[in-house]
Amino acid sequence: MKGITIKFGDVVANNNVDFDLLKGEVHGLLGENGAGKTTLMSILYGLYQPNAGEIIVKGEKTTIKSPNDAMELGIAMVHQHFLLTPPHSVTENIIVGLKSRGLFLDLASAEKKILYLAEKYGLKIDPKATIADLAVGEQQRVEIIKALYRDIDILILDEPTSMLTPQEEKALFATLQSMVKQGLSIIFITHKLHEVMEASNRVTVLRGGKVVGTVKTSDSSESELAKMMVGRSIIESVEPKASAKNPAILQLKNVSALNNAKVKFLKDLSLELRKGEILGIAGVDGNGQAELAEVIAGLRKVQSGEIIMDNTAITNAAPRKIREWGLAYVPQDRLNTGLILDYSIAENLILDRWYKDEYSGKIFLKQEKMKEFAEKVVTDFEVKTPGINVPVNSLSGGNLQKVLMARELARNPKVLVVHNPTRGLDIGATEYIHKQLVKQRDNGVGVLMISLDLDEILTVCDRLAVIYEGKIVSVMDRRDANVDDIGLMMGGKVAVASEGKK
Amino acid sequence: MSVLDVVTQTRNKLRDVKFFVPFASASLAFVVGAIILGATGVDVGKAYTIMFEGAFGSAFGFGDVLLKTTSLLLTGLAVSVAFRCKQWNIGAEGQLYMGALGGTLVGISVVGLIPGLAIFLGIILSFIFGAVFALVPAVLKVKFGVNEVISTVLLNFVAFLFISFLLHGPIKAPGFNPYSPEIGNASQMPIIFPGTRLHAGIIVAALATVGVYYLWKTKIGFEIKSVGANIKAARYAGMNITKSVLVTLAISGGLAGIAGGMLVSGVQHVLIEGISPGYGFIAVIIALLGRQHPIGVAIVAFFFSVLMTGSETMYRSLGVPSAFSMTLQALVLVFVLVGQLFVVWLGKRKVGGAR
Amino acid sequence: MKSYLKKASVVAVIAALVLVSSMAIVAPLQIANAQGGKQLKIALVTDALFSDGGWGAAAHDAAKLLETKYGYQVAYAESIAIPDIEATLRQYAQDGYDLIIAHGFQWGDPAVKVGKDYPNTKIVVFTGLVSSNNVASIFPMQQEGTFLLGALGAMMTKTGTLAYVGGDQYPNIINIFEGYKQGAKLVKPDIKVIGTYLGDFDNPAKGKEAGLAQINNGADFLFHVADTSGHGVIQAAKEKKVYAFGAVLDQSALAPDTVLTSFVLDMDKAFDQALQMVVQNKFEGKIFKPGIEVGKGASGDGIVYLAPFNQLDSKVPADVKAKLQELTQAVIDKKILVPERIKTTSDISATAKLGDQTYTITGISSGGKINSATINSGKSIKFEFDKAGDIELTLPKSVIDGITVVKAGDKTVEFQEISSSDSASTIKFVLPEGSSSVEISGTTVVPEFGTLVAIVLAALLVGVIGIVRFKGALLNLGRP
Amino acid sequence: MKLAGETEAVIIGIIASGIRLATPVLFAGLGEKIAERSGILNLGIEGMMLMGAFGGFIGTYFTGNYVIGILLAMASAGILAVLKGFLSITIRTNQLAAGLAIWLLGTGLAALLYRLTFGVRTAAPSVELMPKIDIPGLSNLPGIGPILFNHDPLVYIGFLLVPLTYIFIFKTNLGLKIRTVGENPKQADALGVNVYKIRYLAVIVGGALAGIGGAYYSLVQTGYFLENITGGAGWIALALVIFGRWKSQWILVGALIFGMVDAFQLGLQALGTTLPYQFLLMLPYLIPIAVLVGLYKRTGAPAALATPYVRGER
Repeated sequence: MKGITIKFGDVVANNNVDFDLLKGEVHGLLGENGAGKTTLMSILYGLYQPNAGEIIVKGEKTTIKSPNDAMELGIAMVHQHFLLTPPHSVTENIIVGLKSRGLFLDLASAEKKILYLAEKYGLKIDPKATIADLAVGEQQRVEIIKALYRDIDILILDEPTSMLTPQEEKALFATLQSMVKQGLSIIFITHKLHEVMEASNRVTVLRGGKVVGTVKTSDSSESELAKMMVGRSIIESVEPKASAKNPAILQLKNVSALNNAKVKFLKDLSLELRKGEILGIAGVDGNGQAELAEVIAGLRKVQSGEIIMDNTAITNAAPRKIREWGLAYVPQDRLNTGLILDYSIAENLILDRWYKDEYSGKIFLKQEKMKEFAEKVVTDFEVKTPGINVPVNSLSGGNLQKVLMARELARNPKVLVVHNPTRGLDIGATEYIHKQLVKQRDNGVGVLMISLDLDEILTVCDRLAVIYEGKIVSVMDRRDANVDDIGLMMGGKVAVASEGKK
Repeated sequence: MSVLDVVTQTRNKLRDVKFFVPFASASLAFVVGAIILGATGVDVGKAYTIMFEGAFGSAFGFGDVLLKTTSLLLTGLAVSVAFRCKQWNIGAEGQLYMGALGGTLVGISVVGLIPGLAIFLGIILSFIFGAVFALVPAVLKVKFGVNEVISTVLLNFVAFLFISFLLHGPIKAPGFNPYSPEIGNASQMPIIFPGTRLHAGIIVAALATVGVYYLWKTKIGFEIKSVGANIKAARYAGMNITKSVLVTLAISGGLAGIAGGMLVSGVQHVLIEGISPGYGFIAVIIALLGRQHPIGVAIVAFFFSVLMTGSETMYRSLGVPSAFSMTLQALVLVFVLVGQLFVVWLGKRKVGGAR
Repeated sequence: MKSYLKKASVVAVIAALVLVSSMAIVAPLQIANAQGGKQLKIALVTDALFSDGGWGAAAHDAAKLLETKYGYQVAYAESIAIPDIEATLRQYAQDGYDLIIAHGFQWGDPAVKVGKDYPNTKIVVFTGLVSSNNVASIFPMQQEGTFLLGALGAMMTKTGTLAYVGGDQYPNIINIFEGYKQGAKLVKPDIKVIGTYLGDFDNPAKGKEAGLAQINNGADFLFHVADTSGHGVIQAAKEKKVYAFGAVLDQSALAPDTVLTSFVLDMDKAFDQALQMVVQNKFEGKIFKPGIEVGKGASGDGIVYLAPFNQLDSKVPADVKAKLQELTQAVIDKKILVPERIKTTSDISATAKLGDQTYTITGISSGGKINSATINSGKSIKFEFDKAGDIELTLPKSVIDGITVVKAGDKTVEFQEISSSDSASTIKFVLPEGSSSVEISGTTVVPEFGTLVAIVLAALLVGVIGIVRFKGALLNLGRP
Repeated sequence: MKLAGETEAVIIGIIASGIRLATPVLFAGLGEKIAERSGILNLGIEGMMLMGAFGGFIGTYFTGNYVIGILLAMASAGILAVLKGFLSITIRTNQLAAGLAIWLLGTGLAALLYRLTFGVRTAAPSVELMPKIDIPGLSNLPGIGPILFNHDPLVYIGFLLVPLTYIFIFKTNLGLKIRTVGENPKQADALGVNVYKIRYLAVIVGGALAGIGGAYYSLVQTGYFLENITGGAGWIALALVIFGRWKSQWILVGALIFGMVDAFQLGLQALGTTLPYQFLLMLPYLIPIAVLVGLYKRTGAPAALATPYVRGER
């Protein structure tokens, strides 16, 4: 793949990327979130068309317009979210869409071939089982066999180990080795350093859509890879404020919770947030950040452990109650959980308090109260909008976030949890949001900022914790944070660095 | 929303081309209709002039248009309330019949003779009967997860058969026809335009329109609207989804019930089997085309009433089969649906996705 | 982008114009009927379909006849939904029609209502039972026609079971089938008559299934009054090779070797009479009840007759034809009464004991059953009923003859003698609400003497019965 | 005993007529099952059946050949199915509105075209009924003879379709594609299955079968075409698919129940007992709702039913 460039709106996902894969090689593709790893591979698999650049497969220049073309060229991709049909059997899922001669399904011979492949690559699977009854690991094996069944030469795996247990991980690596021996070549997208070191022959590191470098795994080290992965770009940073002596406002004690695929994703996570501080949660997406935010906000059931806010237990309480006790939550998908798009600013602003007497009488909502409140917010938060009755979907990303923040902050909360608050915003809006967070911290609010953008954490937070596979691996003051160690920790290398726990 | 806001909103709505597409699509439907009419050997020009003459030409004709608008508006509002909360209520026809039953029971009882109270109580009971009948699919959905599209469609037929049973047995009036006894004249809606059949029901329909307009301004209205717009955000905001579903379908059923009550007390003065020529089904189309806004529903309801009354006149004087009006309504729906998608496609292309 | 849309709507307008002009040139006149013609504006409106080959079709043909005969222009409107009846009448009255022929009894009440608002529009309701100064009704005594059908069926049935299929349990249809039952019972008292109501006039599929079910149940004569659904009934009879009777129109054309005959309403005559009333403005707002006429267009005001047997004429034995003729005349001369019955009736019977002699009395009633019957000799017979309602009793002459008065408690009840033969006479009366017993007294009632006398009486009786049997054979009447 | 013989004949008659009344609904039900398996909910079956009844009648009336009649029935219903496909697949309108539009269009167009071809007549044009097939050995077996073996060809084709559709959906490649498109269109798309083509195919096959169902009324039951000759059978078919949990064999059971109930209440009247027939007629509408309640835990509905698939929506 030469000079691949692709833009989504004004965001450049891949910027003139060169990537090559040798026959019989496991090639790691490493990078932080938003580095463009998955986008690059989606282009190879024909899901996206690049704006520029060309793809050469087995020596010939080709254009891949759809997954179908990719499969013809022998390229298959196992997505992070499996593409399977739960009520159908393993065999049916595998052979769907295959060019077949006969009219009738030939399940028998398909099953024979599946068992043969399973044998050959050490993937134990029962062709007759229905997907719905399979564990996540087994489902992944079905996805892999689905690719192998189509006699492919190149297999792309997108964050394959994110849902696997350690043993399943080992089994997967063994399978990859046997595949490579049979002449297959594998591209392995990950953010976990130890995986890259263990499984790949060569590694390409991406950051911000650009290739930082391609190295042979054997002659590089995890810290070097981490440095390439994380890199450093200094934005003017906010003066961190010591908060050691402030009392704790929010404590999580060995909290465990499941993710949407019913896999245990938060594993006895403990965390302490203090009043008047901004605690950043660093880590690569998919390590339990969303589950952490939802558990605090009451949107996800806590399996074990407890959460205490301002010494009242809020474990598994209703979101509305937690909110009344003083939690403010700005969710990651602001357009889905946070706001209602075809509502006006005024209506969105009272979404969390419409039942309060302040805003609704016996029967009718108090229109003037709503208008007053909306106008106050628009001025306080400098929201650029033609009017308060304009549907929110005509606002820019930045303004949307301001409206959402305004609503949450208007309840002058004790704890403010924000998840990727500045994702997809322009610089101006990002700085504005950061100023607001600092303002809250200064008047005593405990701010928990979960962000995929390490630089953002390093510029704003007083303290930061790194989350990896559903656990807090280390907490430190921002002053003594060192980017390389954080990179390693995000990649799964535990506490090699010198500093202890604060 | 202050008057200024309303004015600005409608002004830029008019400027915005989106506003004209539905009318262009409707006229396109008439063109295709003309082709079909031509094929039946009818002089199309004359047919369409008679059609509009029938609707607007005479006071009697226009009275009939408003009469049909009353029924279509009430059932249209009923379905639009349900759709606003994403509850697909296709059972307005059955709820209308139950409402008609409620109105009749008041009419034929002793209460039916007390002026003022009879009509008032008649409307209340129609609302209650319609609402309760709509609660059946609501509870089925909330408690057993039964898809309301299927349950409401099927319950329509259960309602027709139940009413037919009553009219052949328990509430059949002595004498010739399988009708209910005549309702007391205190519960008969007064004709407001002498010489036409238009009764005060049109006022009830207007009040209902205003009512629904303000419903969305009430506390429960806001909750219903939010559950419909984005159920995830609503759930996070702590809104009670079950309550919203039940209240929405109750209101929806109730409004359809009132439409039934009006048909009995305003038009027929007795309950008969074929009381509604399918107003409940056309209401679904009106709610969709009216884009679930009370004023939009009113405009579309009026348009369809003109269509239906006009085709009746065409049938009477030119022998154009009544099936033509059904075909024309279907064509209008198809073309406007295509038009709506054309607008959405337009929107996407022009704005390029703001967020 | 806006220009694109402007172009689209301009194209639409041009297309419409082109279309309209082309239509004007071609303008075939297949359906459009011009408004001209004589000054009288007539309209025929009905809830039935003109294509039902029966009820609707007969009206359509009759109206077409008016057009050809007098040159009037008639506007037609078919399959009007029941709830739209009043609106349709009002619209035609509003358009200034002089005579509206409303075809169907459902049109009665709305006609009177609309008639009030449009005094100079004359409305004639066919099979209606309403009247006002500008609304008249023609309620043909259809049951007299079906009485003959029942008799004919009873005479020719081999399985002893007749059947009828009704579109819906409307009272004037019940009336038709009650007449049918009366005719059948008169000829063959032990006849079995089964009926089915479809609840649907436009569903031939259902009609067929109902007919087949009746044939499976032993019926060998099917009779339908169900408009389009009736076609299915005739098809069922044709399939299983049994006979069928048609309704309103001579329907033998539908199945020549199945439809033996049909009871026909001479609508040409009825519509013509209605038109004459209006033309000579001798309009009388009253209910006309024309009965039987010997044949189509026969003199007199009767409009109900039986269609000829067409191809199946050879199948009808001569004595049956004679008996049929005799019965027709008896009905015309009011020797046999075929009353209107608008409620379904069921058979009732009771046995009265006098000394060692028991007499059975049969009849039909729309409500009550007979609990007991006691003969007080020489004077009267007393009947106990469980409910009030219309009652018809067939009293064997051997029990009571020369009925003088019928009393319920102390109130005398008016009664009609429907038919009387040598062996029995049938009377019809209404048992008023609140009373549960009735006493029928007659000139000669079986006298009751001591046991000795009874023996003498028995001998006497034997003699009488002997004579009766001898005479009875002559008339080929059924056994008592 | 005479009485026994008589009621026995009636019972046989009822069952035979039950099968006849079940057949058109069975056709439409199986057709809708195929459409819904691919994810398209069609409220317009009634309209398609009416067009089928009209097409069948016209085809047979003018050519006197039943096969051409059936083909024309399938074609005329098929055209509506293509329009339904265009509305719900290509331009992705709300599938409820599309379905109702098809119902209205089908009902209106069938009646209009009928009037167009035949104008106003008193004696409705009629067609010879499709001849029954007498299987020499079996037709006159006592008892089961009339019930099973002397029906018209469409009954046999209808019952043959039950195993055929089962095999088509569960045992053929195309069937697997249709099911996957209905359950997880993204997966189908990713594996190179053309979701739009498959859905169009399913809707058209569904429409054609509904067309045959409609033609049954005009060619076998009555020999006429009437404005709403199907009398609500389209809605019953919709209910049957749910009752049958999208499986052919259960749809057969549902169709038979419907047929028997309808025939039973007619037969009952012939036997002289008068039961309020309205309650019996309610059964075909109430039972499916009860089944849906029963389904609460394990619903069999295709996951992507009635949700339009937007390609490339990541």
